[in-house]
Amino acid sequence: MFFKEDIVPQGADRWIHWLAPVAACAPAFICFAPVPFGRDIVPVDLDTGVLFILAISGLSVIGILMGGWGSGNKYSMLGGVRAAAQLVSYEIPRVLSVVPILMLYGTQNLRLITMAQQARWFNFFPKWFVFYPVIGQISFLIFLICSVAETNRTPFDIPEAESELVAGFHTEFSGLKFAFFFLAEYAYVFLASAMAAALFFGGGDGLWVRGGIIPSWLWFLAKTSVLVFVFLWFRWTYPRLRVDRLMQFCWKFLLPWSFINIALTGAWVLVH
Amino acid sequence: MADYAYLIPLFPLAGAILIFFFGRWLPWKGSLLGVAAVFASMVMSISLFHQYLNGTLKVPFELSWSWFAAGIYPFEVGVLLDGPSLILLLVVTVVSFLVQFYSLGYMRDSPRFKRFFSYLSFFTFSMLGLVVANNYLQFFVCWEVVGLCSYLLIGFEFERDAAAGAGNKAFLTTKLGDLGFYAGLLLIFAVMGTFNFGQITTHLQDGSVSPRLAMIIGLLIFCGTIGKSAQFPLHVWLPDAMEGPTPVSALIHAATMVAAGVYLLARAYPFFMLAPEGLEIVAWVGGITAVFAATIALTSDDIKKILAYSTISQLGYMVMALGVSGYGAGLFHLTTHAAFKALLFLAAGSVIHAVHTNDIWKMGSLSKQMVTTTITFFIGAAALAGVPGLAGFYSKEMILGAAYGTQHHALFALGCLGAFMTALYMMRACSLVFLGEPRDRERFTHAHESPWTMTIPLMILAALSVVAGKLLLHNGLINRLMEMPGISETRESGIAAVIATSSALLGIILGYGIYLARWIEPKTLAAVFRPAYVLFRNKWFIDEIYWALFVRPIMRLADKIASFDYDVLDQIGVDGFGAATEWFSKLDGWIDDTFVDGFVDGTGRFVSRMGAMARTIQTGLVQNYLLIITAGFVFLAIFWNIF
Amino acid sequence: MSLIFYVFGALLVLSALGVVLLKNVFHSAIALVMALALVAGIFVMLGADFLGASQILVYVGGIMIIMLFVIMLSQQPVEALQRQVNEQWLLAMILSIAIGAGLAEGFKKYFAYHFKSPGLMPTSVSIGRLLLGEMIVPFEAVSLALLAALVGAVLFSQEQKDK
Amino acid sequence: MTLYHILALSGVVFSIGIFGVLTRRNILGILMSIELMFNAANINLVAFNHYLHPGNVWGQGFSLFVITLAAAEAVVGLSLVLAIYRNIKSVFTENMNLLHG
Repeated sequence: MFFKEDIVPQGADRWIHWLAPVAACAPAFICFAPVPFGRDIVPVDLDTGVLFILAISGLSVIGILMGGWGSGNKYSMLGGVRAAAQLVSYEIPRVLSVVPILMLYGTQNLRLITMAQQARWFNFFPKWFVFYPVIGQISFLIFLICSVAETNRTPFDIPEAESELVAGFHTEFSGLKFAFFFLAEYAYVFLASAMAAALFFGGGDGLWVRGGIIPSWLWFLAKTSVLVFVFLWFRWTYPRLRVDRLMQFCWKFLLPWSFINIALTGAWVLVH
Repeated sequence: MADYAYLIPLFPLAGAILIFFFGRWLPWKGSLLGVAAVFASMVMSISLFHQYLNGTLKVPFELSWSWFAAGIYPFEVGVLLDGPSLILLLVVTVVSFLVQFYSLGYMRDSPRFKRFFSYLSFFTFSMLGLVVANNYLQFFVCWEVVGLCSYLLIGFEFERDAAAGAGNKAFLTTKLGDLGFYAGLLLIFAVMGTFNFGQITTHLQDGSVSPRLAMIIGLLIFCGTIGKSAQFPLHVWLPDAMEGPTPVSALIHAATMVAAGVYLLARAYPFFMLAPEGLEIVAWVGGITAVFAATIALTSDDIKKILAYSTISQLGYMVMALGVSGYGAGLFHLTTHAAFKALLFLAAGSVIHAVHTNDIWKMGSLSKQMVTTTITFFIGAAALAGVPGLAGFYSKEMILGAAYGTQHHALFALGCLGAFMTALYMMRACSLVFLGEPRDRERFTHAHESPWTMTIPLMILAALSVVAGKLLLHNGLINRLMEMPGISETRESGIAAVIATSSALLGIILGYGIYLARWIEPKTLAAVFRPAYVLFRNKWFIDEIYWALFVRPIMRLADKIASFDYDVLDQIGVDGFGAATEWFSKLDGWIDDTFVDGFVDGTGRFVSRMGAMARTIQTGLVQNYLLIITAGFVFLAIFWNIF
Repeated sequence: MSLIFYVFGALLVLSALGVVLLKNVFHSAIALVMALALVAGIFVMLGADFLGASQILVYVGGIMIIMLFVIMLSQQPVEALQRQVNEQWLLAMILSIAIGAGLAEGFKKYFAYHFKSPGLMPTSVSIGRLLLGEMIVPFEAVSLALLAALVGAVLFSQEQKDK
Repeated sequence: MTLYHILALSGVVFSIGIFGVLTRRNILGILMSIELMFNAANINLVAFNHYLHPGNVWGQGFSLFVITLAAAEAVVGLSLVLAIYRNIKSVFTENMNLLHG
């Protein structure tokens, strides 16, 4: 891929065409800064960690729109618009699905959130957020679904469906630029899994294996890998959704339920 | 028990939400849920009242939570249980429960059955929230929500233009009154910095508020009452509100919401205690409304409109009672009125359900077909008319006694006149609807008694209409409930009672004479008193007056502004100028053709050149305008700094 | 820290100039994205970390995306080649320079002496308390305004069916 | 990095924004310039907050409101632009002159 020819279409907006893959890819890596890879292994211990990740990962949409515009091609542009519409829409329930966690633990710092999940219920059962009755599961499901949609993967990959749209916004990209787009996509898959592991599965918290035989970073990576596997699993299992169904699903199902979930969490916090 | 009093409004709220969102999947579209919720509230209210009676509940009892804080001012939500709120809780929950039960049968065929029950529960919630409020802010919020529910329910059958229009009219008219209320609230907060009833009373008693200010605030709050309780001159919405389904009329526009205005007045009483002059105004508004509405009811043909005007009239009585320091009497009448007026409306609904018309001239002799409805309606009518022994008798007599006892003889006379007319129009309605000959054969034969879900509430309400007055007077209960420091108990006055009762009886006898025994034909009577008849018949032309006074001038003003161009600019400026020029040229044409031509041309060219210059300013481009604004700003800034 | 600020400031001025001067609207939108991100950076430097993240989340992740959308949907190819600045540019330039100079002068008058920069503190918690405490009324008002904007946007962007 | 430098920066950005508003022919350009002006104001709010009132976060709270209302403004403005574009097929302000006298 490195040595393939870099083709720039004739009608393209050169600057934008050149910048697009960078703009799509760079935020994906910045986002890893506040992720707690292990008990004390946090690259940057940001106080606004969760918000930071959610904000920065939103920047990639700009890259996609730039890709759609820069190709100077009507179909690429439509693909870009579609992809961006989908990403922006799914961003909202995704953010809202994280809100219960912030409400419960009262912090946006990812390290503190993972720390708070290290307790045990009845001295036995891990007190991860995903195991909180009802709210944890709803939150996690919404987060998972939205993350799949955010990374433009099946069953939500209609904006870049290879067999139907000739790959949408990145049709006109080749060689290293194309590689960058894909790098961004997989980086986001990994990021989403890492976030889910940190937010819902206690980060580097081990399961009943005492004494630190298995280091926390290994736990974290194991959880992340399992979640990455789930992402791939989705891809193998489900067919594509039609584009209007996809938007309806987001606005009419995920969004109301995430609001209900926030209300439930509020009640839970009030009671405790 | 009292610690959980906040649950009373919350039950219907939960019911409303559940019905609205999940009613589709519940049996009976969730309506039973609403009935159950309000039943729970009713049980709680009754047991609270019981606790009050056997002395375990000490009033006033107050619970309060912090709602939010704006700056240094904390705002609270709370529950205040005292005499008025306890009795109002009883009224609202009982009537609401019975009406919801009744609606199970009445609304069965409605396509929006679920929504109806959801709104009804929501209304009950907000009304109860208003009743238990311990501060003006909560009161106001609930007050507005109640208004919203009223709007939604009046326009419930929004396919009909009349219903939709009536909803708008009700909403806008009451909002006019609410403006005053709102201004009053702002004043209260500006002066005292709190909304809490108790704290406000303390502030008023320690003399930190001047009587004049107290009167202004009191009268502003009274504006809210005028709007919500349909007092003259803002009464026009209530008759139109009868476009809503009949249970709604019974619950909202007879028993509870319109009574909220009276309740508000009772809550604002501490203000009037400081300024008795304000009470005079209140009393006269009430007295005038009482008689005025009764005259219209005398000539109305629509059974629901008769009841609506009767409601306005009775609300006038309550307001008058409060105005003549009959604090207990007003709230007493509110209670009894809720029972028998809800009964009358529900019975009327039962009749309408049977004959599918509102016109009393198309009914007649229905007692043969609908026994239960007839009996209950008669009981309600007798109670309203003030037949001795029934609920309305005691309360009305108490009001008139209060008016008499405080030397308001003119108001007492108005009240007796009203009582006379009340008896007359109720007798008229009873005779024309239930007795005499059937005037519309077809409707008569199709009429049938309503299902049991509708008749049972009627019977319960009838029983209440009979006993409510006696029960509340038992051991002076009503006076104990309505204790208010500074107001002496109303003394019984033999003469007043006799006059009041005899005027009511006179009305009944006269009604019997005209409409049943036919001593004189109603038509002849109308011909004899023609001017009065026309006046009453057309509702004193109030709607027309408002139309002519407010609506049309505004529309005309709009027209004027719109046609300013045509009428003034074009005709005077252009046409007039042209005409003048033409006349001038004709006059002078024969003297010097060339000179005049040149002059006219020159004038025309001058005008058009001026126009063209003026036009260039109006480029229609936003950025031009913006540039000039900015330039002006910079100029001003420089100017400011130099000088 | 200081150096970063001056670099950011220079970049911010450059990209702001890009916003108003670039010929292609899409390019100026990208310049605006950059400017907004730089402003977020300046926020963070001024100890407003929560605000910086919100700036990126709302402005860049929300407003600018919609802006780019509309640009993509409303571009006439011909218009991109036309002049982007109208005839009143000279006057406008004079005015804006006057305003800029006036602002700088005014600031210099009152704030030129050195203020000590306090340390940076995390602000999320205090902002949360502020918004739901003392600022509750404006907060609710803003939510109402957002709702109105939502309804208005839906109304305006609807295809008119009756035509 | 002193308070004055930050304020000067925001002043420059603000006047650039004004220039854009006054001169861009494209209505989207005008909207973008307005966003620039908002941001200049926000920088001021935050800077004053940071230097003059380090104990509280009122300035930041205000900035949050500005951001929120800017979002509302942008959404309504852009939907208006789309509606206009549908009617006159142009986004240039000279073509939107229905108020021309």
